[in-house]
Amino acid sequence: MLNLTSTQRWMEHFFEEILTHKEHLSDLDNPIGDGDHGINMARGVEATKEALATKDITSINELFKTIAMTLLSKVGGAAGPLYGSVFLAFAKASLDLESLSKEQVITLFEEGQTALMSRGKAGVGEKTMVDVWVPFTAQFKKGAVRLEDVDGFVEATKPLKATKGRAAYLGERSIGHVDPGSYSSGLLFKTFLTLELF
Amino acid sequence: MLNLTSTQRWMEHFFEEILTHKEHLSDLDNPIGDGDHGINMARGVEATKEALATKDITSINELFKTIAMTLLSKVGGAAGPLYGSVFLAFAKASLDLESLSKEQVITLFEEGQTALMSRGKAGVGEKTMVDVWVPFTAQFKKGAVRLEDVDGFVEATKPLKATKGRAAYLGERSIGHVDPGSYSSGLLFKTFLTLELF
Amino acid sequence: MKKIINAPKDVVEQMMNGMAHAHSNLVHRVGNSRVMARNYKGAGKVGIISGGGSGHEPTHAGFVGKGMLSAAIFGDVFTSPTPDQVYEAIKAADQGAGVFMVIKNYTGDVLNFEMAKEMAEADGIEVEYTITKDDVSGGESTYSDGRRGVAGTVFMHKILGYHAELGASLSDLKDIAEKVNPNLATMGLALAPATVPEQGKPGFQLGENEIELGIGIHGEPGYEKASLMPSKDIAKVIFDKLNAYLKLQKDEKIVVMVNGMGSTPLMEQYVFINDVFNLLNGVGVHVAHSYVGDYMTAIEMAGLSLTFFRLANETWLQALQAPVETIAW
Amino acid sequence: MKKIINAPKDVVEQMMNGMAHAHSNLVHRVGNSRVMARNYKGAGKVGIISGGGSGHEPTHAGFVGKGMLSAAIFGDVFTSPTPDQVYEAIKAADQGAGVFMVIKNYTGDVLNFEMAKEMAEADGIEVEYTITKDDVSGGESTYSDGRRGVAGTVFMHKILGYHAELGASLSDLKDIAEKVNPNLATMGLALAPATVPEQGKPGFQLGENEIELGIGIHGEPGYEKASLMPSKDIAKVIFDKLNAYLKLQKDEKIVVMVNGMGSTPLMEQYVFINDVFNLLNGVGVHVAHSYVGDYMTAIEMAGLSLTFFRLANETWLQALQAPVETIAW
Ligand SMILES: Nc1ncnc2c1ncn2[C@@H]1O[C@H](COP(=O)(O)OP(=O)(O)O)[C@@H](O)[C@H]1O
Ligand SMILES: Nc1ncnc2c1ncn2[C@@H]1O[C@H](COP(=O)(O)OP(=O)(O)O)[C@@H](O)[C@H]1O
Ligand SMILES: [Mg+2]
Ligand SMILES: [Mg+2]
Ligand SMILES: [Mg+2]
Ligand SMILES: [Mg+2]
Repeated sequence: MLNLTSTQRWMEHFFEEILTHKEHLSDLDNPIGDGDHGINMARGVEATKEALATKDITSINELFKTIAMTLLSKVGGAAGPLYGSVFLAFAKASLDLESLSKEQVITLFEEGQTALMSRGKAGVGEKTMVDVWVPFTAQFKKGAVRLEDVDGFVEATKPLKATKGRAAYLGERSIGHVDPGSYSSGLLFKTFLTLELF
Repeated sequence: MLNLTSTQRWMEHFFEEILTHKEHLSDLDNPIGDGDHGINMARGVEATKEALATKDITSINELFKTIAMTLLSKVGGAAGPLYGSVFLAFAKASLDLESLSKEQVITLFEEGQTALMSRGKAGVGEKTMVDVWVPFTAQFKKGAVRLEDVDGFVEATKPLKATKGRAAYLGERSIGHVDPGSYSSGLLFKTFLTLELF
Repeated sequence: MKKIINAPKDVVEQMMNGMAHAHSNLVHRVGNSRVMARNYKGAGKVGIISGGGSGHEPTHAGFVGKGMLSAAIFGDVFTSPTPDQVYEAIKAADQGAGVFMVIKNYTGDVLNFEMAKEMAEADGIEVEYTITKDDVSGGESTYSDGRRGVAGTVFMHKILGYHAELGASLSDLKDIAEKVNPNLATMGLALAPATVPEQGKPGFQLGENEIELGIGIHGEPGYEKASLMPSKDIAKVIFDKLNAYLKLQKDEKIVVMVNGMGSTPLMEQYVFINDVFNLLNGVGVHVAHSYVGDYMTAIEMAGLSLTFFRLANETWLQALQAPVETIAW
Repeated sequence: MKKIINAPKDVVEQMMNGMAHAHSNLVHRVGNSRVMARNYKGAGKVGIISGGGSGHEPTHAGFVGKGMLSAAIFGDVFTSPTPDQVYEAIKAADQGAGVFMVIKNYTGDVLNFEMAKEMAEADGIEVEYTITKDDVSGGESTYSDGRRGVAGTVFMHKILGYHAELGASLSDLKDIAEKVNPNLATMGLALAPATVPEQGKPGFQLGENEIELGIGIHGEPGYEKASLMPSKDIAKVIFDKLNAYLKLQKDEKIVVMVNGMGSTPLMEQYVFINDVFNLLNGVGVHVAHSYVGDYMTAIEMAGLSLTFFRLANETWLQALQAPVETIAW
């Protein structure tokens, strides 16, 4: 069961992981993008932490909505509207819920994935964060996902040739590099898994 | 006695020395100027060689005038009008003369020096080629000058603080470097001395 | 990293303030938003806005003013601006006739501008847009997002600004933009990378003798590394790419732009355009007008881009040549 | 050396041809001389000419056109032009009322322009000149040649061009120039040196964290090396030098120019001018107009210069703001 406290723990842990991996995320973005994914995400996370600190959050919905709006107005780039849309969808999926059952968390991830894909219009195999979202959500629905599985999804973006996002402009040269957005989404899922709720 | 043939030999040798030391002259100009003295002089010398090759020179005057006009139109920078004026003065000093005695060569150098100083308005000790011209001409008038003496005049510009030309803008920092124009004038005098005429 | 700045995180703020101070006769910053708007209002006319990451100066704010853009949005360096800031620009630009957005084709830009459009429409402001995709360096595009929007976008700003000033409607502008788009072709190359201040190190590495062909305007690598070659050979490589796309005809008229990427001296840009003229003369194409200089840069990247703009419509030349009141056109 | 050129020795020729091709509506090359002249004749008016070494683009040819310079001379890179070429420019500029030369204070420039004047006078063309010396970085000058002429010279071009266009005589112009000169103060600094193509290596060396204060526009070193500092501290160092010379008074009006040396992104120039505005506000000095961008460069040197121009005469602002038809003003 995911309640407000555990969701808060999840998000705090996710934020810390983003900040810890800030440089790595940018480094991943360097060879196939413009080297700013870590900077973008960290800027959003810092602002979100501030926004949350000044606010008395009383529901999961409110938590996700605050995160969504802050990321939307602070991250910019491709990641801003994508993560913004994801968290808006999370907020919608948790509206009026005090806690979420496994079924409801599955819905949460599915709604997030749908929002991501309809905002970004990327399908599977285009070397974007979609390539972590889709296998994660599917496997979570089927049963358990281990941390190593998530690492595997992230690593699996390496051989892909990008056809969406900035990396697409590199064509063949995008092959052989892990997708930075996939890495940050991986952090979202791994911090969720470490809650060990389901 | 300096006749047309020996003057030609002198000039050819001077030109070769400039081309040989092209890089060194620019290197000297680097720390205290704009690093182009070798390039400027070499450009002038190449053009002069070409001009002389296509012309049937029949007098010392004509030789110096051709050199003067070519340097004037090809060298640019400070060195162009200065050497141009010097060779114009040489031309004037050798007008109607088939050969020059030691007395006449002294006049030649004195006229060159006067032209140089009235064009550039520099006196002794300002760290310009004047600091080689003045001691050379004076000592040549008094008797013999050795190659090492010329080297000494050139070296003696090193401790001077420049107050004329581009190096003046460096103030104290111009101290400790040989003046490039002094070095090229040194080549003019040394190639003259190697003729061993007087 | 050697830059004349105070702190990396303050660069965009302080640059905006410097620009607003320096050109207070033409533009002003909207509150403390990331929007620079023109002083001239253009009441009743469609507002044109453009924006993207910072670091492309004089793009975008340099083209804000009467006859060109109504407002420009400054994202963080090389990062698309956020929807709320784009929305601020929409509000600043709206004079009752709606707002037209010029978006360069980058996922982030498209997503953020689209979200801003949704926000504005919810407030009853009509918004239309065009997406420029003039970078033909990739040849036939194999990726579904299509080509990048680069320096040719500046011509789009100018032509739309001209028509908006004459009173064109949102749908007129959409029409014009769609006609202009396929006639723009650009390709760039880099001799040295750019450094995003907050990143502190260059976006890619190049050897002493290497150049990067087909670069965009964000310090992202191009499609291929090559050895440094003479200007005329570079001109030929780019000319061929542009021509493969435009299929230039003998005796037709084009407009040419050589755009410095930030640290390319005009000396090189003029040597290069000389080679471009030689190639164009060779195929009998006439240059109706040319532009040389830094129009859309990638901070201090060394290199340049070449844009050919086919004058498929007679009014376009007039639209380009009409006077404007901006910082940088 | 990584440059978009064909051969170092052809750079000036090809740059001139590129410029003449690209801006054939405004300027033309005079035969195959090193002179770029404006298409507009200005019959009966005094011609204004300027020139110097190449490598300062857009100076000088970028300022050739109606309302500014009549012709510009291109020396070799960073090398004063030769008297015969200056004389060509004098002939091209003369429209019967004589020719006024703007010379930046460098020994080579002064000597070559003076010889050209002698040549022109022998042919019956009246010639006057002014020598700009706006570089106050050296403080009280200890060298007999006086201060260098640098970016402030661009204002001299504009003001003289304005008055020449209105019909000022040679001696009027000489008067104006002598009044303008003491009101110009400039100082520059470099973060990275420039490379003259024919030389192939940089004019000086700077450590990872070093800057050069008081540089000129020829890649010559400045008066002092210093450690890299924040923009606001650099602004203060330069501000103090300019102020020591100009002794600015509360409530007086000046014009400001931040001039990029060639590879300095506008981003840095605007951050810097923001700091300059803060300092000027602090002492209550008003900025009547400001200019930001690459006006007088040193090829691809990184760095900038700051010029304050005291508006001691009311017409000067108007002279600066009057429209011209040039490539780069
Ligand atoms: N259309 C898309 N759909 C889903 N994810 C995308 C899309 N485009 C880009 N991304 C993700 O965004 C990441 C890049 O984010 P970031 O670097 O912050 O933005 P930008 O590319 O604007 O610099 C990519 O690694 C990729 O995972
Ligand atoms: N006023 C002057 N009188 C005499 N010689 C001078 C004067 N100014 C400069 N010089 C000489 O010219 C030399 C520099 O020549 P060069 O580098 O070719 O020209 P520039 O200084 O214009 O680049 C100096 O080394 C100095 O000897
Ligand atoms: Mg990125
Ligand atoms: Mg020199
Ligand atoms: Mg980005
Ligand atoms: Mg020189």
